[in-house]
Amino acid sequence: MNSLWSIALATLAKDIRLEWRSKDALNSMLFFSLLVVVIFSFSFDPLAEESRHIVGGLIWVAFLFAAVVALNQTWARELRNQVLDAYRVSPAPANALFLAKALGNFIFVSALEALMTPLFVIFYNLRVLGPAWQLLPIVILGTWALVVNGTFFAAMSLRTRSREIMLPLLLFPISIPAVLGMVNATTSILTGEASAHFWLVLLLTYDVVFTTACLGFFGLVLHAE
Amino acid sequence: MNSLWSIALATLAKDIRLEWRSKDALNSMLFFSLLVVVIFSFSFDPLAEESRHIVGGLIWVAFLFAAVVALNQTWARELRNQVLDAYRVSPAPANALFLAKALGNFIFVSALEALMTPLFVIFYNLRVLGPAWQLLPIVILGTWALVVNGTFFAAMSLRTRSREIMLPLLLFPISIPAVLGMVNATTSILTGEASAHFWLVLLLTYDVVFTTACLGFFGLVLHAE
Amino acid sequence: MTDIPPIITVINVIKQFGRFAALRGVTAEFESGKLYAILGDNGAGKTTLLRALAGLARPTRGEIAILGKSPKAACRDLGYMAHPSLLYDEMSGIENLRYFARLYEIAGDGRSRQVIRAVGLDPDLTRPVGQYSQGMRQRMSLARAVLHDPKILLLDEPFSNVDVHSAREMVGLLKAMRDAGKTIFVVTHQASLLEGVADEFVWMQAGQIIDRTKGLSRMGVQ
Amino acid sequence: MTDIPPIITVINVIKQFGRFAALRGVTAEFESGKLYAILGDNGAGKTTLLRALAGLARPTRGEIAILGKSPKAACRDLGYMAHPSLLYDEMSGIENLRYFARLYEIAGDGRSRQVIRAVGLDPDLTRPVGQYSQGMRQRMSLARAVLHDPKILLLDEPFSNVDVHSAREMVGLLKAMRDAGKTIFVVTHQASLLEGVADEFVWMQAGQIIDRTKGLSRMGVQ
Amino acid sequence: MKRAFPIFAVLTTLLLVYALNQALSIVHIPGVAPTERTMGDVQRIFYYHVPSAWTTFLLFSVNLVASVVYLIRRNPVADAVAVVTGEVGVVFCTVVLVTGPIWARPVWGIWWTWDVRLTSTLVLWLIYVSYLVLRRFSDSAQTPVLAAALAVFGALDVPLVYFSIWFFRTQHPQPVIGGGGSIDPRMLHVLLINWLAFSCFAFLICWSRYRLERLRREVEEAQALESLLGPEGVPAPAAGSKMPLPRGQQ
Ligand code: HEM
Ligand SMILES: Nc1ncnc2c1ncn2[C@@H]1O[C@H](COP(=O)(O)OP(=O)(O)OP(=O)(O)O)[C@@H](O)[C@H]1O
Ligand SMILES: Nc1ncnc2c1ncn2[C@@H]1O[C@H](COP(=O)(O)OP(=O)(O)OP(=O)(O)O)[C@@H](O)[C@H]1O
Ligand SMILES: [Mg+2]
Ligand SMILES: [Mg+2]
Repeated sequence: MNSLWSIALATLAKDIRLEWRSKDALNSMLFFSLLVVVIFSFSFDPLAEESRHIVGGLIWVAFLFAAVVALNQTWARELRNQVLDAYRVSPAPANALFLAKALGNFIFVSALEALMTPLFVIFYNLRVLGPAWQLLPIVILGTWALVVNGTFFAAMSLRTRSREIMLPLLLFPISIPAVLGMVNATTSILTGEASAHFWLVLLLTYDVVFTTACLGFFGLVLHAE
Repeated sequence: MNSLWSIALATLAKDIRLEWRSKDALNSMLFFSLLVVVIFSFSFDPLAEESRHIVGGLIWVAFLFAAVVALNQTWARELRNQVLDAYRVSPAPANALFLAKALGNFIFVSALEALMTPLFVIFYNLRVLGPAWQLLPIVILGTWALVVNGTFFAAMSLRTRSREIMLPLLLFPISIPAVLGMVNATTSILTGEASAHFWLVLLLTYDVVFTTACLGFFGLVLHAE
Repeated sequence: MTDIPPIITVINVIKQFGRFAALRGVTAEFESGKLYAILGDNGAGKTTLLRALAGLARPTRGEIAILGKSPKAACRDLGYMAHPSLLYDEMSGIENLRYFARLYEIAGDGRSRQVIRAVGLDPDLTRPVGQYSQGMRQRMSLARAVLHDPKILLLDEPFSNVDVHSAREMVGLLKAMRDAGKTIFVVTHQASLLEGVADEFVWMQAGQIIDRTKGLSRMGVQ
Repeated sequence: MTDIPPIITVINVIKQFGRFAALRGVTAEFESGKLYAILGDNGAGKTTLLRALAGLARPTRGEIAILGKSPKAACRDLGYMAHPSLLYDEMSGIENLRYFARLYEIAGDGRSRQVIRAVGLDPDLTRPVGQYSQGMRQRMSLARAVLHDPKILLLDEPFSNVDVHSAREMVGLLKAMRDAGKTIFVVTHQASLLEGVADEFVWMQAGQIIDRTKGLSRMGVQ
Repeated sequence: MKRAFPIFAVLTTLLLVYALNQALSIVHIPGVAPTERTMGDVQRIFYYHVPSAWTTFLLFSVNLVASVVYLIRRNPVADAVAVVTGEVGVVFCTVVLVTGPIWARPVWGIWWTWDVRLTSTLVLWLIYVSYLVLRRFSDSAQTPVLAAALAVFGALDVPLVYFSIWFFRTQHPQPVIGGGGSIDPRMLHVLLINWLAFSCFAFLICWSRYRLERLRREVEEAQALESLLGPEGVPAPAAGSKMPLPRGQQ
């Protein structure tokens, strides 16, 4: 257990160091999030009154997109020169790798979210009508939900053999509750029209269930040929 | 000229065959675009009358993001084993490769659009109030606008560090007029409130200008080290 | 570590890729403290055998026992060097090893610097591995394989793309390691480099071990 | 094709990667119809020189003339085999060559099948190249390089990972091609394979050509 | 000739100080700008906002010309000019984008609106930031070519942007010169002085940045030469001092 975390942290630290080394990563992320928000503003008139109702969805789509860009890169580094094989022959537990990658993606996506949110607030002239502090757990739980399954899915698609299992399409219906939870919770709070409590519980349950499932099955995925 | 097209078609045929053989890009794209549609439809009441005003934006944002994910993979296959070098040492014209990739992406993104559009229609209970047939040229011109520059900038971002994030950074600012054109043209036709004529001309101009520019500059980009 | 029983036992291992069998019933025993050179034509199944020993490929049928355990369980005793470098191109040599040391729970930099020096590189080289020349990368890859001081080394073509000079040096290194009690498997096409060094030459053909000889001369095959 | 003037002229070529110069003023002339072996330590700049000749790397300074033209203009006369395979892993050998034949506007399968057979593979192999063994891939890569029957062949380590058997066969093939009037450059670390075959050995060190000898024996370098 | 830069720098500083005074009316000397009737002193931001915008346009035009020249001639000087004008142009464009909203807030009551002028300025800024990002992220020898191509793409895009947001509702004032708007001649006078000062200032920055760029290139060249030749003109070992080779090869 101890070694699990120590190895996960070492892997995470390595990833962050490499990410950081291409120094401009942060700048480009900032610019990227600005662009996403600008494109959204061109597509949806931010001044319309109804935008308050859709902005919950808009924000999550923007986040999802950022997440996809991040997730696509997750395993690229491990595939080059087949470094993954070096991990596989080592005694390090498979789940340490999974945790490191999921946490890395979580940090990356969260950073993007932290950059985008103020921009949304400015461009869409948002004022939160419900209890604003609840947005924080929603964002955290929602991001984790995106990232944990996304990381697993990305690993799945590494393995030529298991690609045929069509897991992506199985995973899709599985993600729907999380999406519902994020969007409805956010909208409830922005509009102040309903309580987000139910959706928060849903998200929490979802996260717990799928984190467990991913940790349970990642070893299989990693050691598949 | 003749060899240009014959080589472009050979390359396109090869790409389609390989894509078909693996189908993994298609699967993952399907997954994420479905997710986008679902998030949107959960995020705001599809039955509201004002939905008609927003759905043009929704559709195009979904297409744009799907396209970026697809475009990022455009050159991946040519980079593995450095096959691109084999192309570069051959007498085949650079533009043939560009045309093949752009057409391939066009087909790919169009296929995604063909899958997503019915979903939008169903979820949003769309009835087109304007001249519906005009939607076809809009979609074709709009998709080509996304794809032609996207292919070009994807090639450009090959020559850079952190490739995946570079594509949207280069593509989005240049695409803004096209995005405006697509969204506004679509909205005009869906609501029937205005003529889409101006926007169609804009899109057409955009396509002509940038197709020419891309063909003019692709050689430079391909042979950059 | 003075096992008299074989350190590795391979019993009737078959490895199929779809309809094609890369290993067709390999049975063999290998003793501790020897240097085995595995030779054979392209496609003979050498890489596949090595990957099976390393626990990276699960045999379709058959058994592999390493120190009496499964390859996966014996991973601390195995060092594997593949044809690709298994290194991060963007990090320097020492940074790479520092990370892999963590995976094996080796504390401190000392060991990493030591193995880098042992393969004839400079641990203070700050250039990323991606900018090394082929030969330097190969050495660094060897350094990674021996990092955790494994009892058994599985090396897939360690001398390919290495200049003659360096290849001789690497052979010297392997010899020293063998003399220090390690069991070493070397897949190579440059068998002459190992002449007089390898304890046994294992000849593979079409997914089987067809011969094992003490010397390199083996009429009728090559 | 009986050029008496040099077929390739390299004048003071410098290739910089950022602040590091991989080629430091290479000047040489090469004659038509000869087989040149390019030797040198790891990092000597052999690959970089070959890429410059192939037109894949633009020299920072200096001139390269191939048949009096720039490398790019002479591309129909150049066949390039790199260290990576330059093949699509997901297609079979014949499918790969069929595609590359289109790039060179060669009609029909005939030529593709012929070169695959010439390198000792079976044109009807349906397995994708990604599943070939290293050596098979290397041969297929050679097949791709000679597909359009170029006058000049640039081969980067064609024998690495190829079994002795096949390497000898490949050398025979190269010899036959040289005798048929082709000019061939072979970068290799297994110089002995080319002893008696190569017309000239070109020795590189630290980004320069330091010597050109008729025979392999060259005191003081190796 | 060597003195040209410091002399120009001093003159520009003096001009900037004078223009500042004229705009903000700190010391009352003849020709200072009068206070605007409805907007009051906030309007004085005008003297920074507009000259910055004009300077931005000027710099980006030079960038385009330099990029085209580079594509045709492959002249490193043109590339250096393009880098410099791109960077300084983005700075001035940022000034426009910052002063605009500062002005808009008290006058229009909002920070931002999607109007032609504002939007096109934003898009221009985005395009040139992506230009700088490309330059930063690409480390191949061909970066100048890629960047120049992007500059041309950007230039092709700008008219289309303008065209596409052409009939957005507009809130922004019409052009002062040639746009039919009327302006107090004293204000115009101060505006033009400020524009001159800003142009000189921009030129000054570009000049020093250009010298830096030249220096950087020279250093790189020198280092390459150093890596080429050892102490007495003999070839250095492959590794040089920075990159030791494996021991066996030394
Ligand atoms: C909010 C962001 C703003 C941006 C991005 C912006 C941008 C620009 C640009 C690019 C120009 C030069 C255009 C040209 O010469 O054709 C300009 C000029 C000008 N701006 Fe703004 N502006 C902003 C806000 C404002 C506000 C709030 C006011 C005052 C109410 C204002 C007043 C002017 C005036 C009077 C000119 C000179 C017109 C001319 O001669 O062209 N601007 N602005
Ligand atoms: N993943 C795979 N899928 C299908 N076939 C494979 C796969 N890996 C290897 N093979 C096939 O198995 C056979 C043995 O391959 P292997 O790589 O073990 O050969 P090898 O002895 O290492 O050859 P070389 O000397 O060329 O490296 C080859 O015919 C190869 O095509
Ligand atoms: N893209 C690059 N960026 C930086 N340095 C490079 C690059 N490519 C090569 N080098 C450096 O240039 C030098 C020469 O490399 P090159 O690959 O030509 O050597 P080589 O003679 O082919 O060596 P080997 O026998 O190991 O293949 C090496 O020191 C290498 O590190
Ligand atoms: Mg092998
Ligand atoms: Mg090389």
